[in-house]
Amino acid sequence: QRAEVIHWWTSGGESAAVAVFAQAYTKAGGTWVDTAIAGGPNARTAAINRTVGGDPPTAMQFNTGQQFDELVEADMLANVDSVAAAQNWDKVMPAPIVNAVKRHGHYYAAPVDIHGQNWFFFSNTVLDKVGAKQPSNWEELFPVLDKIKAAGLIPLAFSGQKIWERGLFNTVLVGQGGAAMFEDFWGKRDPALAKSSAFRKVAETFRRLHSYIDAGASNRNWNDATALVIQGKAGMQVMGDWAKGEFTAAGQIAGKDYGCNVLSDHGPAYLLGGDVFAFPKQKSAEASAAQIKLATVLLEPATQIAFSIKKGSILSRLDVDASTLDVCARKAIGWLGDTHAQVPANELLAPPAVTGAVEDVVSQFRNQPDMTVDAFVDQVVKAVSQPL
Amino acid sequence: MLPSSVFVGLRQYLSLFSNERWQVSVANLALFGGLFIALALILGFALAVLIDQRIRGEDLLRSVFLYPFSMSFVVTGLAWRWILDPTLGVQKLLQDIGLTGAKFDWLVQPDRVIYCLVFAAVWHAAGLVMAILLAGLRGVDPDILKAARVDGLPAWRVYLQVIAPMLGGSFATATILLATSVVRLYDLSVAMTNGGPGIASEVPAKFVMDHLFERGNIGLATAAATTMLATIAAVLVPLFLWRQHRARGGRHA
Amino acid sequence: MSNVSLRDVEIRYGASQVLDRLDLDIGAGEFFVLLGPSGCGKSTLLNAIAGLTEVASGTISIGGRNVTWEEPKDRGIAMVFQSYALYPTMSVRGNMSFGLRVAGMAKAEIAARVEKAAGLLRMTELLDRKPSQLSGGQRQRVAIGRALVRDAGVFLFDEPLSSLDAQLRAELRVEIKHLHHRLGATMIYVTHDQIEALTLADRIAVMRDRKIQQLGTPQDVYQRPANRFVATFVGSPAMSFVKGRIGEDGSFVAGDIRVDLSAYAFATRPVPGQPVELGIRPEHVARAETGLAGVIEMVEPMGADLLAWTRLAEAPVSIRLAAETRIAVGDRVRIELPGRHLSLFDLASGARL
Amino acid sequence: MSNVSLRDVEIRYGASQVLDRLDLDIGAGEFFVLLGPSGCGKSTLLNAIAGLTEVASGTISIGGRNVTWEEPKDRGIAMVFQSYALYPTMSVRGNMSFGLRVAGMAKAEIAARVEKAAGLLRMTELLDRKPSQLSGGQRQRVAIGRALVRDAGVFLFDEPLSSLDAQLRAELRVEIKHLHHRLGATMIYVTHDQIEALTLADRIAVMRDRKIQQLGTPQDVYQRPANRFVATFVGSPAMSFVKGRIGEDGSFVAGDIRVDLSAYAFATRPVPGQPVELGIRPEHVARAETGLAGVIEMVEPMGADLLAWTRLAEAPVSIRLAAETRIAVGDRVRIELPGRHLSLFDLASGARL
Amino acid sequence: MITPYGRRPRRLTPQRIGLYAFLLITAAFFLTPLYVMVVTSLKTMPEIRAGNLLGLPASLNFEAWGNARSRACTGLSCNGIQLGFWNSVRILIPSLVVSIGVGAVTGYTLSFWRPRGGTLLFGLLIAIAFVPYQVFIYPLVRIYSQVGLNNSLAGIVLVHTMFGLPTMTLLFRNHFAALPIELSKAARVDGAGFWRSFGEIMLPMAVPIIVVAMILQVTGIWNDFILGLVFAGRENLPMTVQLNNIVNTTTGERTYDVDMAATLLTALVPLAVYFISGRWFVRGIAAGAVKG
Ligand SMILES: Nc1ncnc2c1ncn2[C@@H]1O[C@H](COP(=O)(O)OP(=O)(O)OP(=O)(O)O)[C@@H](O)[C@H]1O
Ligand SMILES: Nc1ncnc2c1ncn2[C@@H]1O[C@H](COP(=O)(O)OP(=O)(O)OP(=O)(O)O)[C@@H](O)[C@H]1O
Ligand SMILES: [Mg+2]
Ligand SMILES: [Mg+2]
Repeated sequence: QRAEVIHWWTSGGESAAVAVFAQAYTKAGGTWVDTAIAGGPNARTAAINRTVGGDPPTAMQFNTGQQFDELVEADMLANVDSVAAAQNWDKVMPAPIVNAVKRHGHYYAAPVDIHGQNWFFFSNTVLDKVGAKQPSNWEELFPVLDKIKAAGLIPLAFSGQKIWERGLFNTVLVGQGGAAMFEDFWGKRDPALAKSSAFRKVAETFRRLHSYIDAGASNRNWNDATALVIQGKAGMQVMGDWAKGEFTAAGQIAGKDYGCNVLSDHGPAYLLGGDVFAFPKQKSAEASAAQIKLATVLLEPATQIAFSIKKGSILSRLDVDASTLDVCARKAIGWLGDTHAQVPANELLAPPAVTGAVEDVVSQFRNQPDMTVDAFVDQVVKAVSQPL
Repeated sequence: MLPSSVFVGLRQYLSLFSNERWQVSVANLALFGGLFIALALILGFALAVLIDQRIRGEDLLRSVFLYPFSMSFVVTGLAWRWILDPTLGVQKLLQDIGLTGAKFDWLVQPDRVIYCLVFAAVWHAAGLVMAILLAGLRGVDPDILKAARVDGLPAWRVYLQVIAPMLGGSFATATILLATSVVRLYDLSVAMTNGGPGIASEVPAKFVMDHLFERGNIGLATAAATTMLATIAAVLVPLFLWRQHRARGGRHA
Repeated sequence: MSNVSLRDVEIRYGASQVLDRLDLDIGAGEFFVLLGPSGCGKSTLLNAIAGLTEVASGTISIGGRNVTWEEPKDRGIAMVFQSYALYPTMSVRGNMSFGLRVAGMAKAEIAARVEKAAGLLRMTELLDRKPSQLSGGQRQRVAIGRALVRDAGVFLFDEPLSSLDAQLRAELRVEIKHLHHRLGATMIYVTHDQIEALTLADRIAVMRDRKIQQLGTPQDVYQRPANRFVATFVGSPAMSFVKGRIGEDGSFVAGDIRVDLSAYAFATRPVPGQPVELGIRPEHVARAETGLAGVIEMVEPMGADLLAWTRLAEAPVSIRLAAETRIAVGDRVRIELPGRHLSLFDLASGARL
Repeated sequence: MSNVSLRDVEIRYGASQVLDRLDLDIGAGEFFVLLGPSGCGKSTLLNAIAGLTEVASGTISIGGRNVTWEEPKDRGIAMVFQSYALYPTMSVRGNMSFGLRVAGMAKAEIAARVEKAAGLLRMTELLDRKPSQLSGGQRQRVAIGRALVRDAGVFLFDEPLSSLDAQLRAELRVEIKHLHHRLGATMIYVTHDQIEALTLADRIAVMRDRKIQQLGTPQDVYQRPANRFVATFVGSPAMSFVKGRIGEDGSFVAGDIRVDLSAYAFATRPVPGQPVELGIRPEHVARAETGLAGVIEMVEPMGADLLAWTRLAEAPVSIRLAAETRIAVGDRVRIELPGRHLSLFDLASGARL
Repeated sequence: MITPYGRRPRRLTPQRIGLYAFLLITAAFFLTPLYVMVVTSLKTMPEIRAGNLLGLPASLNFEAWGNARSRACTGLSCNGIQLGFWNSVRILIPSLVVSIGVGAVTGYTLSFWRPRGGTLLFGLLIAIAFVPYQVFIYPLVRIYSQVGLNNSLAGIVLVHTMFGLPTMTLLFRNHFAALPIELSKAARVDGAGFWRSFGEIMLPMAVPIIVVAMILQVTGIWNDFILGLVFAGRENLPMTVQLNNIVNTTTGERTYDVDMAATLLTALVPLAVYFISGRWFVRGIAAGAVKG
């Protein structure tokens, strides 16, 4: 059965990962037709327009979250309840991930991987040089940063693009504010919370981190930031686990050349994002069959393991022996045993409009040193309570 | 990406105008547009005139001035970013060779970054303006140039006072092309600064795109788009009436 | 007020040569007219003097200064282009005043001059029009005006009056003459209008085939054309020609007719029997009782007078008669050819004898 | 071969009115010449007939068909533009043959016609040049050629020969006349050249101030001008005028001079004492022992003859004399004004009496 | 001091030196980004990570170029950008011809035949030129799917024509408007109809502007990928889609050397056009047409 998949995994590591899926599907007797389109928006534009234009692909990639809601509402997606039932997703997957693909009690997409978004990656060479050990919570963090700064290195390698500014903010929010606060903030969007002192503390920490970022950060790509860590020019970077791809490409090994950790003051809190494949309604029954087959294959343990290794992500199902994964991945899976550690990323909690609005405010806050915390809070309130 | 049929109330406009990013975008567009169009026209005209002086290697030079136009901003924007980035580009270079005092960090200064965009945009568009004006220049009747020479004009005044007015059409074309690229300005901002630092280099088109395609905020997006179109109409309509009025005067025979 | 002289000037457009090692001296303050068939190189010559076309070889000097390599603006010239070459975007006023503004003349002075020029060109009320809103003749007048307002050392006129009506042309002819006297500037004037040439010129040069055929006063050129070409080219209605040879007694013989040449002022004595051609201007043919017999073959009324065509020795000969003369095709006439007004050319070379 | 008639045609450029309710009938196969001062609306009229300028009101019909609203190409016309309007990207040959190619004429035929036209325009060897490589006159000839090759019902010539030399002009005049006879087509011809007008025209219309001043045969227009304007405008050298009044005995009186008008053919009898103006053409002034006395004030040589200026009752009067006449400024002359060649105009209205 | 004789010698005057100086300096400024791109494409990734971006490469390695052309992975296929090259050509040629043709005709009509409501139409076109084209994609897809133009060469050509129309019209209208009106008069008298005078008289006089139009369209069409993506269909995807896949990634690791090489390679076609186009910038194309 022919299965055309539209995705935006075009970089070296990503393609390698896709290849795993392709092989698996081919092995299962299907033919994988690969349509790679770099850039989420581009890929989604193409995919959705083709669906609308009456030539839907078998599957299309989305970020875990609410990106495909409008398609669901427009009744353009086929559900994969059968697969979900067969593989018993509710049991084997973290709740946030399952909820992310569930609408009105039906499963409209297959979660193919999980990305942690609030990682700290440390350059061990730098830590050794300044004689610091890898911090595990926010109290320990700042002394380390200061040491690195004193050593004349860049304490925190950063990419000043909005999405990563938001990433950093989320990291602080979930790390210092805790899972509950994070979920309330994005999920309930209660202005009162934004006004709370706890939130202000988060804001101040975020602002404080700014002083450990170098001038070049503003227009840097995230991977250039990673490069700084790899080079030993910077001490650490806050990024999703896809950053491991850069380390790997530069021939560095997790745990040996670089360390990874999630800092939190209230027990482990792991921000779960990731990718899902949605399945637009097909004309022919045969095509629909292909979708079922595809979904099934993608989530088979073997496929998942092989994929995660290449992709640097972790499996979307936790019932598999992950000993072959790297240190960081194993850490993550370890934490996820505890459901409290499973924190849905903001894409899962809030509609893109809100995310974007908050993103703008956060970005302003970081780039305008004269912006007071109060002003920030006001703006945030406005953003979360805007009309949609 | 899918249009929703939800009624967009006036409140969308209210929240638009109170939206700081939008305000910044509009301000940027005004500043950028003014500077960019002026500079591109000036530089383009200068290049066209100089290229027209029967110089050696005209084809090569013309291509050099045009090539920026041939590449999408996705990568040339990156190149500019590197060049202008204080930690990678010119500033670093200067400091490496000992000029530790050298500072060239407009790209990361919220109140300066827009000039960097203008810079790159002019670099990108000047060649096209040159081409358009060159086509016009070459069309001018040689006898008129002779007359001007007899009237005792130095070359530069011939171009400024005799030819430039005769190129009205070409200038109009160029200006409108530039203006459209200003209003549609998107790639450059994305590629060079992605609106940053913060929202310092945001522009309306990007505002619309983001809200339309990435944030699914159709309401705000349409409100913004409508506002833009209204503004454009407000500029274009009088312009056209004027040109039509002038056209009645008849044309060069 | 400066003389113009060309030394073996040669001009070529690509392969084709337009002027061939031309030597020409035009005195300071002289009014010099260039005559010649269409395409003989008149405009080219003016352009060369103005410095608008490069000479392939030779030198051009104005006011004693060698300006061969100088820019037009450094030659102190004003020019009326055959194609007008008006500035389309400027009003008539703008066109006329432009040269002056460039020269940085005072506003008031400029205005005054433009007004004056406009006045004598009869276009005062057109000053604010664009060239595209003018008639052909009006455009040409703008072109003239643009030159008139300047005070240059040398004025170059390229058929300046060609598309104006006779009346205006006559008036402007006078104006130009006045200007010439007032400024005492050197004027080089291309025209196809015989009257213009003959009334305005101090000297006339008749050009053809990349060369100057004759250079002289209007009277010379008209009355003693240097060769057959000049004879045919100058004067309208044109001169008539009769082929024949020199008789034993030195008179002109053609068939049964014989014309006495005793009164003829020979440039070079022909040998008896030499084949020659006799040129007669219509107005010099006189009717006389005792004369050569002819039959009228055609009659052309030309307003002031009429032209009657007859034949001498197979050659058509035209006679100018008063307009009111009663004469019709078929009438027999007797005519006389006054020796001192005739022109005699060697048949082979066409050179005047 | 089709007649052209205009019924109260009015044309305006924006505010300014160029033609004012003009009525005109041009017979089929007629050779019709338009004369008039520069800017009087001749080209506009041609353009209107060609359908290139919209008429504000009135109708135009060609060959009896009302074509006021029709496209030029449906009017069966050929036109020579005053501004040539050559196709710059086409060779001379291309320019000439374009119309024929459009009409879908056979290649051979086209070639033949172009060759012929080129031949009589003396530009056979220029056929492959681009307009920009031609001299002014050569360009004009291309414009003519483009019309000559066509066989249209109506030919419109707008100053077709203005920048050609006298010789070529004379030749082409004849050629056009031949063409007219051969095709029998209607020809409407704008010119400033009196000779052209008088020799070619079946009828002449003299225009001025948006109106036609006189419409008649060349002889009429020349010898019996309808008003003072026509009198001054037609004929060069121009007519001279003497102001005066009608004496008791019906003769013309001005100061101490008196001219007998018994031989004058009056259009309308003037009343004694009526202020009038007397027009005399230079060629009609005869020298006579018994005649009005005058002193020569200026002498203009004009090739074929010379023009001497004297004064009658303060008014300058020109006399045409043979070129070889011995006469100098200051000489006293006695002249006679032959009554039947004079023109008399009412001083107020300027209308012919 | 030699006395001037004959043709003015082409010696370098101060003005001319200044002129060349200005041109060369400007050229240098224009070329800096190109320089950065080239050197980057010749460096190894570690060298690039090291961050000395303006410096010359330690050693030339053209590997990136090879990768860009035929090896770089874009999803599963690892054939570099060459993959879509012929598709791009197949899209470019017809789109170019049609869009310029249509634009020329429209411009010609607007400026010489002055149809009723012409100015309004023109104004509308210009207004549309200001709208970001992304906005039209969705409705167009809808219409296309109705008439079944989706995923066809014809479809994408039509799209490029439509999006090109405003600029093309603008170019040609303003160019034709500057030509002497007498010429169209002469053509009408010669009996030439709409097409005849367009094809044989106006178009030849539009050569320089056609070149400009080509520059605009070649660039626009060649570099477009989103339209190609949406309308051309899988089997017609232009090479820019591959290019985009190489240079554009959110969370994947980046290979700048290949990015640069790929971009430069892709730009070769437009650059070639620019270079050749020069000889059609003819001088005085309307010279000698009219007197006065
Ligand atoms: N586009 C225009 N706008 C306004 N007035 C115009 C325009 N074109 C011509 N005119 C005026 O109309 C009048 C007639 O013009 P036209 O060309 O018919 O004159 P003409 O008789 O041909 O003169 P000429 O002998 O100089 O060619 C002129 O006074 C001219 O100024
Ligand atoms: N650009 C050119 N290329 C080739 N030949 C040219 C060019 N310009 C002019 N000529 C030729 O040079 C000759 C002289 O041209 P020029 O304009 O001087 O003639 P002219 O005497 O002014 O004629 P006219 O009385 O018609 O204006 C003509 O035969 C013409 O064909
Ligand atoms: Mg000439
Ligand atoms: Mg006219």
